[in-house]
Parts: sequence; C-alpha cells; structure tokens
Amino acid sequence: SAEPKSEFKVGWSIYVGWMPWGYAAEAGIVDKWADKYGIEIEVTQFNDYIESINQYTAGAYDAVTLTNMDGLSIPAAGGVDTTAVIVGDFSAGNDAVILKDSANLGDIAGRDVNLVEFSVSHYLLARALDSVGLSERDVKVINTADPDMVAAFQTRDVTAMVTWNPIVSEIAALPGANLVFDSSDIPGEIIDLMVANTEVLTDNPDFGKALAGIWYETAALMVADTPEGAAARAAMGAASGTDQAGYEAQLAATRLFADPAEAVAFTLSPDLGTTMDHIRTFLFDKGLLGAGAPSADVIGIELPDATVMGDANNVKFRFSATYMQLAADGAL
Amino acid sequence: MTAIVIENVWKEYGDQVVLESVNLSVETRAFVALVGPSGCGKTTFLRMLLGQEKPTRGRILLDGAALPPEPGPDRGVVYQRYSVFPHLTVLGNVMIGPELRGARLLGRRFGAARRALAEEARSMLAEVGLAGNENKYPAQLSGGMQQRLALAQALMMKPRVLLLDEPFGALDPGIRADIHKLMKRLWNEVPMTVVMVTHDLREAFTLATRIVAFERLRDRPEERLRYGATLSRDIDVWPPRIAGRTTIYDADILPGQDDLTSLGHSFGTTRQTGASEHATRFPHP
Amino acid sequence: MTAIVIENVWKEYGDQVVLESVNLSVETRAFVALVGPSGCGKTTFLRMLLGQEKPTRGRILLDGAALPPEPGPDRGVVYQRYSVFPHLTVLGNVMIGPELRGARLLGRRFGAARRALAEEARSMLAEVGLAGNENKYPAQLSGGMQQRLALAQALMMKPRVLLLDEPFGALDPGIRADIHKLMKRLWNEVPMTVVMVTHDLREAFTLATRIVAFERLRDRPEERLRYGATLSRDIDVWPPRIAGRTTIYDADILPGQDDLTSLGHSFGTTRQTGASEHATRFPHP
Amino acid sequence: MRLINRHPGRAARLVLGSLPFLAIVLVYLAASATRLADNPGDKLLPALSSFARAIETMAFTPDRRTGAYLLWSDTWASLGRLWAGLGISAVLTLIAGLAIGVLPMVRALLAPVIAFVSMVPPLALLPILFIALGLGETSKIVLIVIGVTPFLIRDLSLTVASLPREMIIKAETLSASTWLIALRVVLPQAMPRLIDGLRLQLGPAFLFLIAAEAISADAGLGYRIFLVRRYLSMDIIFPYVAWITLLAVAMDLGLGGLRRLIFPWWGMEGRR
Amino acid sequence: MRLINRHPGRAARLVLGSLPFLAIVLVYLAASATRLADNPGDKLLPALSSFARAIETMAFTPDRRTGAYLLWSDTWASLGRLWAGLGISAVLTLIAGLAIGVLPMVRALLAPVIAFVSMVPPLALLPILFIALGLGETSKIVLIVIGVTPFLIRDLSLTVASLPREMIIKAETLSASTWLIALRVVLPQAMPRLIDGLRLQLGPAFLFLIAAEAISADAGLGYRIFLVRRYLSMDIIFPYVAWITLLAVAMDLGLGGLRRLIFPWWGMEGRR
Ligand SMILES: Nc1ncnc2c1ncn2[C@@H]1O[C@H](COP(=O)(O)OP(=O)(O)OP(=O)(O)O)[C@@H](O)[C@H]1O
Ligand SMILES: Nc1ncnc2c1ncn2[C@@H]1O[C@H](COP(=O)(O)OP(=O)(O)OP(=O)(O)O)[C@@H](O)[C@H]1O
Ligand SMILES: [Mg+2]
Ligand SMILES: [Mg+2]
Repeated sequence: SAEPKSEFKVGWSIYVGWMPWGYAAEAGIVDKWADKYGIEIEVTQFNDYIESINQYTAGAYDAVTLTNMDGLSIPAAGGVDTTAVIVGDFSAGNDAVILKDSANLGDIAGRDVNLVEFSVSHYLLARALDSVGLSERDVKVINTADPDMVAAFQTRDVTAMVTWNPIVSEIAALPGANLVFDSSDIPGEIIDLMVANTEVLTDNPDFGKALAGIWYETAALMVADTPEGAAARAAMGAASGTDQAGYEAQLAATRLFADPAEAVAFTLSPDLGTTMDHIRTFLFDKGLLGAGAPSADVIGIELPDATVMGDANNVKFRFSATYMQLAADGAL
Repeated sequence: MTAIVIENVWKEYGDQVVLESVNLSVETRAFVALVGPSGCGKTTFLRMLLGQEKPTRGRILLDGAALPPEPGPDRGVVYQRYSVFPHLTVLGNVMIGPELRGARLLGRRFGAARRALAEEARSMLAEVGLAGNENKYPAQLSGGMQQRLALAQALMMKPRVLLLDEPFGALDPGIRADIHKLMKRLWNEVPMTVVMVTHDLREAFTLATRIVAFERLRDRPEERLRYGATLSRDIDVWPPRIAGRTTIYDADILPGQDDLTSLGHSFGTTRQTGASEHATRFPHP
Repeated sequence: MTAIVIENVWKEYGDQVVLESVNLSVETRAFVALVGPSGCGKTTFLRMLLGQEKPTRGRILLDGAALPPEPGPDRGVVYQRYSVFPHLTVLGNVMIGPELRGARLLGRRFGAARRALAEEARSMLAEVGLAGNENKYPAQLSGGMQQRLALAQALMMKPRVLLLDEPFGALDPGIRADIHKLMKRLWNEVPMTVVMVTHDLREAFTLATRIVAFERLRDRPEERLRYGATLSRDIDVWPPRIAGRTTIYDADILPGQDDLTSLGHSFGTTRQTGASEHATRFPHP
Repeated sequence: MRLINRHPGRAARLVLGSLPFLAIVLVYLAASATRLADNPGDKLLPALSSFARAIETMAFTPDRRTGAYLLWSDTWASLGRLWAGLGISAVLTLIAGLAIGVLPMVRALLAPVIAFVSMVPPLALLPILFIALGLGETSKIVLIVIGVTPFLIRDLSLTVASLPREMIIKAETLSASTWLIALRVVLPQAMPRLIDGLRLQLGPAFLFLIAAEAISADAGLGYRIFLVRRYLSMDIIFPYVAWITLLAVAMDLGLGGLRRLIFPWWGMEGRR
Repeated sequence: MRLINRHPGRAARLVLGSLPFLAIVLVYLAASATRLADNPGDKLLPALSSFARAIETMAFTPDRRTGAYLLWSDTWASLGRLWAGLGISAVLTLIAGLAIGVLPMVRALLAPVIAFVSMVPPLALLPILFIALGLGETSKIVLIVIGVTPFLIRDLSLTVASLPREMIIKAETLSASTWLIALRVVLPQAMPRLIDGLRLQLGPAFLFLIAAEAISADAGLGYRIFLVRRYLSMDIIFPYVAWITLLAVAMDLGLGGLRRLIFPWWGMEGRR
C-alpha cells in the first residue's frame, strides 16, 4: 500500500513526553522541516491515547506516539509492521504504584488495585509485584479510566492504584498517598516512542528524517535554560492543562533524550533486548499477542543491530537508530 | 323545601364578567334544565354549584348551609365526556365510589365487604341497562352506554344533587331518546335534585320540571367584557311534572318512537326573572 | 342524466360482509341522503364513491365511466371532523385547492395569479358567511364556522359530486339550522350532485331530494358476519325538490326560526328497492 | 395511482424491511474483504470467521483466568446494573411524577429544578459521583438513575397533568381524598405511560451504563468493549454491540408486551 | 381543602421554585467548607472564590498561548459542532421522517432498520466512525447526527402517520399529488413536532458532543472538561457544566419560542 508520497499524517496524544510534538506544530517547526524535505506533515492532537493508536493501526495515520509496550501489543499484534523512529524518553518516575495509608509495597497483597488494564501501569504493577515476590494472583485488578483516577483515589474503597503523570503528581499531593514503587525502579523499561509504519518509512526516508529534525530541534529548545525555553515549557504546560511549574515537575520524572547521541546509545545498548523480552512475556501471559498465539515468539522484534527476537518470518516491530544517528551526526 | 339557593352571584375572570347577579332557588327534587347560547357561562355556573369555582360575589346555599368549598360526595356530576375512568372495568367504575368512601387508606374493599358492594353495583348496572357488560372497559362501550355508566357511577353515592353538563350532547338521536327515558325513571325513583345543562331545548322540555335560561343581555362587542350573562327566563314546564308521579305528559313518549315524532307537546309558564324586561330573543314555543 | 351508477356492489373486510348487493342510480344534481343505523356501512359506501376503497364485487360508474381508483378533484368531501387544514388560515384553506391544481411543483401561486385566486377565495368565503375571518386559523373558529369553511374549500374545486359524511353531526341545533340553509342555497346554485350521510332523519328530509336507507336485514349475532347491510328503503322526498328552483316546501323554513319549530312537513314516496320485501323495521313518518 | 396510496403486501413488506439489513451486511463484507486483502492482520473490519472465533471464545469457552464464560458474566453484570438503575428510576419517577402532576405545591417546588437538572450533562459530574458513592456498583447504578430520571419525571408529570380535569373532579365527587385520587385514579393511568417512557429511555440507559463501566469495572458489556478497544479488537466489539442492541430491542418488545398485558385498556380509546 | 386543590399564588410559586436551587447551593457550600477545613488544597468542591478566579481566567483573560478567551473559543467551537449536527439531523429527519410517514413503501423499507439502529449504542462504534471520517469536525458532527437522528425520525414519522387519514384524502380531493401532499399538508404540520423533538434531543446531543470532543479536539467545552479532569480541576469543570446547562436551557427556550412564533396554530386545538 505504501509508496513514495508527499503527505503524511502524524498523531500524538497529551502526555509529558509527547507535548513537544504539539508545540512543534504550533511553533512552525514541523512546517520548517517538512518544507526542507519537500513534504507535508499534518499533526493531529488526540486527547484519547488509545484512539490515536487505533487510528494508526487502522491505517489512518503514518506515525504516532506510543510506548514500547503498546507498540508491540497493538499495531504489531494487529499486523501493522511498525518501526520506532525516535526514542524520545523513558519514564523515570512518571509511572507509579500508589498505596493509601502504607509506605510498604508488600501491603498491596490482597487489595483491589485500580489501573488501566493492559497498559504500562499493568506492566509496572507486574514488575513491582515481582520485586517483592508477589504475583498478580495476590491482588485484584480493577480497570479504571485514567481521567478519573484522581477522583477515584479519593473514594473510600480505593486503596491501591497504578497510574501515570500528571495524575501521579496530583494524587501524591493528596493526604494519605504513598508512592511505593515507580518507574525509576525499573529504569529504561517504559519507553516513549515516535513510531511510523515501516513500509511508509522505507519508501519515504525523508519522512523519518523530518521527524528526527523536528524532534531534536524542539527538544533542544525545551531543555534550554533560556527565556525561549521557559516560554516553550510554559506553552506545553498550558496545552496539557497545567502550567509551567506543573509541567516542569513532570519533566523531572522523565528521562528526556534531547541529545540524539544519548538516544542512539540507549537504543543500541543490550538492555533494550532484555526490556523487550520482559514485555513480550508479560503480554503473552495476558493473551495480548493475538488470540491463539502459541508462544511469546509469535511476533518478531527486530533490534537495531538487526538481530530478531522471536519469529523472524513475522517481524512486526522494529527499533532503528538510523534517523537518530543522522541527527547525532548533524546530517539532517 | 329548598335544596339550592343562589343569592346575587357574580363570577368574573380577571376583567371579564361572565355571570352577573344571578338569583335562583331550586326546590328539593326539582329537575332544572339550564339552557343558553354557547359561552354564556352555563358550565361556569355548574362549576360553582360543584364547588370547583368560587363566586366572585354573592353566595350559594345547599340545604340551607353554605356550599363546601370543593367537590364532595353530596353532589354528583356527569359530563359530556371524561365521566368514567378508562382504566376500570364497568363494574370497577360503579364500585369505586363506595370503595373510596369506605376505605380511606387503600381505596379498595376486600372479602365480604367487596362481594356485597359488587352485588349492589351489579343491581345498579342492571337498573341502567348495562347488565352483562360488567367486565368490559369503558372504551369498549358505545357513547350511550358510557353515559349510562357515568349515571350509575354517580348514583351509587346517592348524591343530594346531581349536576349534568350536556351529558347526552354527543349521542345519536335514537340513543338519546332511550337514555332520556332512563333519566326520567331514575329521577323519579332516586331522591335527588337535578340541574342539567343542555343545548337542546327539546331535551329540556322532555325531562325538566323547570327551564332556566342564561343570556347575555348586552352583547355588543364593546360590552362583552363589562357585562356578563344573567338569568333571562325561568319557565315551569306544563303540565307540571312531579318526581315519583307519572303525568299525562310523559305518556306522550311511546316506546320505540324515534325523535322525529315525539314533538310539539311542550308548553311552559314563564316565571318572573329579574331580567325578564330585557329578554326578547329567547325562543319559546 | 345519471351521475353515479352503483351496480351490484359488495364490500367485504376479510370474512365480514359489510355491504351486499347494493344497486343505485343517482341522477345529476340529485341530493341523496344516506341514513341507517350505526355501523351499517354508510361511511364504507361513501369511501367507495370517493375511490378510497374498492368494492369487493360489482362496479361503480361516474358519469358513465368507471370510477377512478383513488380520490380526485371531481369528487369533493366534507367529514364531520378533520376537513380543514389546521396549519392554514381560513383564506389559505380556501385557496389551497386551486393552488394545488395549478402549481404542481410548489403547490403555491405567486403574484397576479395569487391575487386573482385570493379574490375568488374571498368571494367564496363571503358566500358561506365567513367574510372577515380570512386571517384566522380554523382552531379559532366555532364548529359551525369550520364546517362552512370545509364546504367553501370543497366547492372551490367545482366538484361534480360532493360527498358529505355526517358533516353537521357535531353542531349545535341552532347552528345546524343556519348551515342547513346555506347548504340548500349552495346546492341550488352550484351544479353538483350531493350524497350526504346523516344520522338525523329530520336533516335528511330538510335537505335531500331522495333518502336512501341502508339496513342489515339479518342481524342476529350468528348472521352478523355472513350477511351485510343493503339498501332497504329508497324514498323520494315530496313535494319534489329541484336544484335551482324554490318549492313551496322550502318556503317553510323561515329565517330566525329555530329547529324546534321547523318540523312536521316532510313526506315521501317509497321507491322499489330490491330488498324492500324484507324491510320492516325502518321507521318512516 | 399515487405513491401515497400504494401499500406493499405482507410479503413485500418483509422483503423490503430486510433489504437495508442485507445492504449493511453486504457493504460490511465488501469493505472487510478489501481491507483484509491489504493487511491480513487488519483488525478494524474482521472477517466473519473472526467473529465466529471471537464469539466462540467469549460465549462458549471458559475464561482461562476466572473459568467464567465471559459474554454471559458480562451480560449478567450489565443487566443487573441496568435493571437496578431503571427500577430505581421507575420508582422515583412514580413518586415524583405523581406528586408533581397531582399536587400544585409540589409542582411549583420541583418542576423548575427538574427542568434545569435534565439539561446537566451527567458525565461531566462523574468525579463527584465517585467520591460521594465510591467506585462500586452504586455509582454505576446512580449514573443511570441520574441520566434517565429527569426525563422520565418530566414525561410522567406532563401525562398526569394532562389527565382531564373533569376526571379528578369526578373522583372528588366520589369522595376521594388527594391520596386516594393519586392512588386509584392517577397512578393506574400513569403506569402505562411510565412503561413507555422506560422503553424510550432504554437507549440512554445503555449509554450511561457503558460510560460508567468504561470508567471503572471488572465485568460488564461496556467494560469489555472499552477494554478490548485497547487492541482494536473489533471482532469482539461488533458482536458485543450487536448483542447489546438485541438485548435493548428485546427489552423494548418485552416492556411493550407487558404494558399490553397489564393495561389492556390503554390505547383502546385511540384505536376506536 | 384537599391538597390537590391548593394552588400557590404567583409569588409563592416563585419562592417555592427557587427553594431547591437555594438548597443545592447551600448544601454545596457546606460540603465544600467541610472538605476545605480538612484539606485546604482540596480540589473536589472548591470555594466560591476559586470559581471566581477560574471564571476570570477562562472567560476574561486572554490565553497566554493563543491569545483567545478560552471559554468563548470553546463555546463557539462546541456550538458550531452542535448546531451543525442538529441542523443536519433536522434535515435528514424531515426527509426520512416525511418519506416514512407518507409513503407506505418507504415505511416498509426503512422503519425496521431505524428501529433497530436507534438501539445501537453509538459510542461503541466510535473507532469506525473516526477511521471512516477522520478526526476533524466531520466525525464529531456525525456522531451527534448518528446519536439523535434515529429518535427524531421515529418520533416524526409517528407524528406524520398519526395525521388523520381524512386530511390526506381531503388533500387528494383537492387534486394534490403525493409530492404536494408531503409539501403542503404534511411538512408544515410536521415542522412544529420536529422542533419539539429537537428540544428533547438537546441533552443527548450535548452528551455526544462531549464524548466526541473527549477523544480528539483542540477546543470545545467537552475537550476542556476532559483535559482538566486529569487534574480534578473542579473549579473549571463546575462553571463549564453550569455554562453548558445554561446554553441548553437557553436553546430549549429559544426553540420553544421559535415554534410558537412560526407556527401559531400549533396547539390551538388542544388549548380550546
Ligand atoms: N378558567 C377560565 N378563565 C377565564 N375565562 C373563562 C374560564 N372558564 C370559562 N371562561 C370564560 O367564561 C365564559 C363562559 O364559559 P362557559 O364554559 O361557562 O360557557 P358555556 O355556557 O358552558 O358554553 P358552552 O355552551 O359552549 O359549553 C366564556 O367566555 C369563557 O371564555
Ligand atoms: N378498514 C376496515 N377493516 C375492517 N372492518 C371495517 C373497516 N372499516 C369499516 N369496517 C367495518 O365495517 C362496518 C361498517 O362501518 P362504517 O364505518 O361504514 O359504518 P357507518 O354506517 O358509517 O357507521 P357510523 O354511523 O357509526 O358512522 C363496521 O362493522 C366496521 O367495523
Ligand atoms: Mg359548557
Ligand atoms: Mg360513519
């Protein structure tokens, strides 16, 4: 279906690590890079993260922001060959397990845990339980929609919750809330990506280059300790429904790769393979790699060094350092 | 004895005078027919007798005492429509009055009391010629049968006064003749005073002991608001009809005769009304 | 000349025979009154003349040709209710017929054509005594005025046949007398044949040239389904009324007289009907 | 003959009525086939065989984790909430609608606030509902109640207020008190309308149920739909949506039948 | 005197009618004060001063990012969608409702499918809608259309079908064709009912609008509510909800007034 084309659609949803995409579109950075490569890029904001992935999976978008886990379980499991173009950040505290009236993770045993089922929160819970020798059998998971988490936490029957920012910081401010485990305890496992349809990307390398150009220009601006940087952070804060201070607090719990070289190093490190293995095992346990999948190997995952985890004949999820490398080399 | 006394009654709606200085005494067991052009206030007058509306001025006495301020079981009513309850069977419609009076909490009777009441209701239905229809709903009855049912329902309460607002206006002529006979018999047998509004003069002469006409004496457009209707004619039907006794007059109506033939036998004597010097247009035979 | 010929017409609904072997010829400019007990099929018969229903057997001819299978402008109709459009003013109601006929796309006339039509409509309204009410809506008119309006609306189409289904059944007696006069005048002036269903024998004698009665000759419960009603009486009113000419008869109805007094002057001669040997119960004066 | 006078026969009606359904199915099949030809893993418009497999899994295979048959446990969870919500709404409506319709004082007191409240978008107030009532069954049921009751009350009190005044007067002349008028004259005549009102509110009630289950639940038709929406599992969503529609249609017909059975007199007048 | 016969006067009605509103405000203030005494940072039930501040920010301070006054730009965005949706629904309803009500053939064809479709929960089909129509304004408007049109069509076609048969026959005797009957007899009598139908569907229309805006939008009342819901900013949510309610009430009254203005004859019959 893909062939050389000049118009591309990118979807992004409101989350701390993806706010730069909205800012880039508004500030003209997107158009600047698109013009440079002679293409057009339409950037669409979603309030609903899942809907953005669904739209991408159904083919309405060429690229979308998502996490490594959702990339594997949704588009890849849905037969859409997907390549991670940019590793934007990983969560270093943005996702957390919160207990009411206890600072000890072990106390979670026997409680109802409210979280978005099958999301990264679910994964974080599994890892947290692992870390104290518990398993999911020891708790009861209750699916709860993310916009309502703050209200939910204030009800009497909710005593344990797993969620992400900005909700985490809102809840942390409430009396009785204790962060007992967060993503900084499993650094580098929850990764925020910009992915693109592999076919589209192969046929249109310029699209990948433009995405990389946009990202690193914007990221450099937003981490800068200059008035322009502050203004950008304030704008991103406002767009996500808070203010500059609130947004900077969220950034603090995010390991943002503003420097392409760091991102390349992260992507090439062998830890990525380990992480993806954890994740595919988790997904397979939950039956999320497709109905009737015989093993965690059904979907092939290609790492940047071209090694493939799982079925080499069914590679649907790929990590590529190519475009980040170009940025690092200043070759865009 | 005087059942109803109306003393100088006025009724105004906002600025509009509907009725003015109406004076009337109705004897016990009288059958008063109230006639008059459309919109002259007949229904309004009946509503005041019912206690549904208060006169603006003047007063109404019932058996010598002031009229209660709201409708009650001493005054029964039958309208042209909406007089029976569509959700009750024929039997239920006749039983509901005594049930409501006897069971103030649930409005229902059970066991022996219920059976006795049903018996009473059945004989009342037989009276009005509805035997055999006990389990039908009103919507399954013809218009004439519905009005019979409404009569039976009202009579179960043994009201001192029965008020009728064009009760037979919507019926076919043939059916109307039948129900006239029934009405006459009931009035003869049940001790009650009747006030009936009608548009049909012939009906008035067929049934009533006395015919009272309301009329708007000043009816030019600019006078419409400021002057209301009042009692313009008051006729005693002759030969006089007396409740419980058959008169030669009544023998005129032969069974099976259709209304084309039962005509031309009504006469009346005019009583003095306060307004009779103005009254010119009221046709009387 | 013969306007309508009904030849051996039967009408059945499923198993139920409503009308059986009805034969009738109606001359041009006749005024036929159709009477009969409730439910005997008068409305059904009118519906067949209108083309709204098809006879199960037999045929109906209009001016010698087979009746068109659906209602059209050659046959006007006035019902007891629902005969005027509530969303149009009085003037709009009278104009709509010619508008619909003349403007097949929008059903509206504009400019000079509209003004001419409005003029015509106004004079028709004056004919029926509704001048001055042009801008009111039907709901603002009394029942009698609404039926006048319905007549005006139908007459604008100059129908060859006018069908009336109890058009005056819901009116007050006084108003009914007025509209009878109007009806008589219109029938005299407009070249049309009239068939009118009525429950009121007196109305029939007041207006018609000929009275036709339908009756169910076998009416025991077990026969109800298998036998329908048929033409049981066919009476020419005497003295004969002829469209466009006043007879001594008509002089009887004096202006201002209410219907209590305009009575007792109707006679008729009975025609031979196929069913007359059975007819015993139909009351005739 | 004019089109307005052309009535299709019984068979023609059946054929005509099923045409649109057939068309929907055909359009779906064509669209699905096209998309699957492009990407055999496409999840948006699955093939019929995928539906069969999903239905098999959801309805006839015990869940690995809980051992329950998911479709049935979801259905019972949802229907329980729905019926509880509608039942409570019906009772509230009867009480409030009757009081408003019968008592002028209560009408003056409550009619304005109910007219206003019926315009408040209930979904926006969910956080308050949760905190007041917790995340359990209560808040889901209450959301349905809040969503449908104002409409039911308005509808019923209008019906009650439009009972002919003459009928009430008549009851008074039969010695009825206000309470007895409400109980024996107004209530029985309001009930059939309440049932019809409930039928009209079935759609909205399902909507609120789904919204509530989407927010927090561990079983239910809405819960399942929103859970599998994460994976665009339209092979499960479509059968669930069809199932919900069938349930709603069945309840609609059932309530209609119930009304005819219990209140045979209702509508007789109109039909004459 | 029986309670049923006790009518409050004009002033009493006004007082009684405002009591529940007063009660709601008082209960809120008490609850808010209690919670704020417990935790001064509580966001669930903000103090009145917080509302004032939030309204000041949203309605009267230009946004730093865009320079727009957020409340107004949200309102226009939402109202535009709502009106477009309702407008399209009204047109579709007129066409389909009239066709179904007037033409027996069309009724046989469409009535069953519309009865069925009106029971489908539209929110469950959102992904398909978005993929078919994109995420722009179209899909939001279409969601409103899909959500309210089946009900409007059913309502209108019932109204049309219940026009007295005699009136149609009468029009035929006045030489009207099927088209002219639809245009000059049925349409004008259907319009007022359509307006009343739209009024009844205002609540659902706002609901669907909010649901659509919650998924993808960058302005709109529903968008804002869902954006700040993550932070439980009830100081913004409450004023927005109140504003939506006011808008809905105003549109309801406006449509009612419009109906009375354009169709003065409507309801005259009943009132006599
Ligand atoms: N509640 C009311 N408010 C204001 N005006 C009223 C009210 N009820 C009746 N009227 C007016 O009082 C007058 C008399 O009405 P009423 O119904 O008593 O007449 P009627 O003699 O019964 O007429 P009809 O013969 O048509 O039944 C009419 O002009 C009517 O408009
Ligand atoms: N569409 C129909 N389907 C079945 N039966 C019908 C239909 N229309 C009329 N009937 C039956 O045909 C018979 C005659 O009805 P019709 O309305 O013609 O009587 P009518 O003489 O006009 O009575 P009324 O004087 O009460 O108006 C009745 O028994 C009626 O039930
Ligand atoms: Mg009256
Ligand atoms: Mg008839």
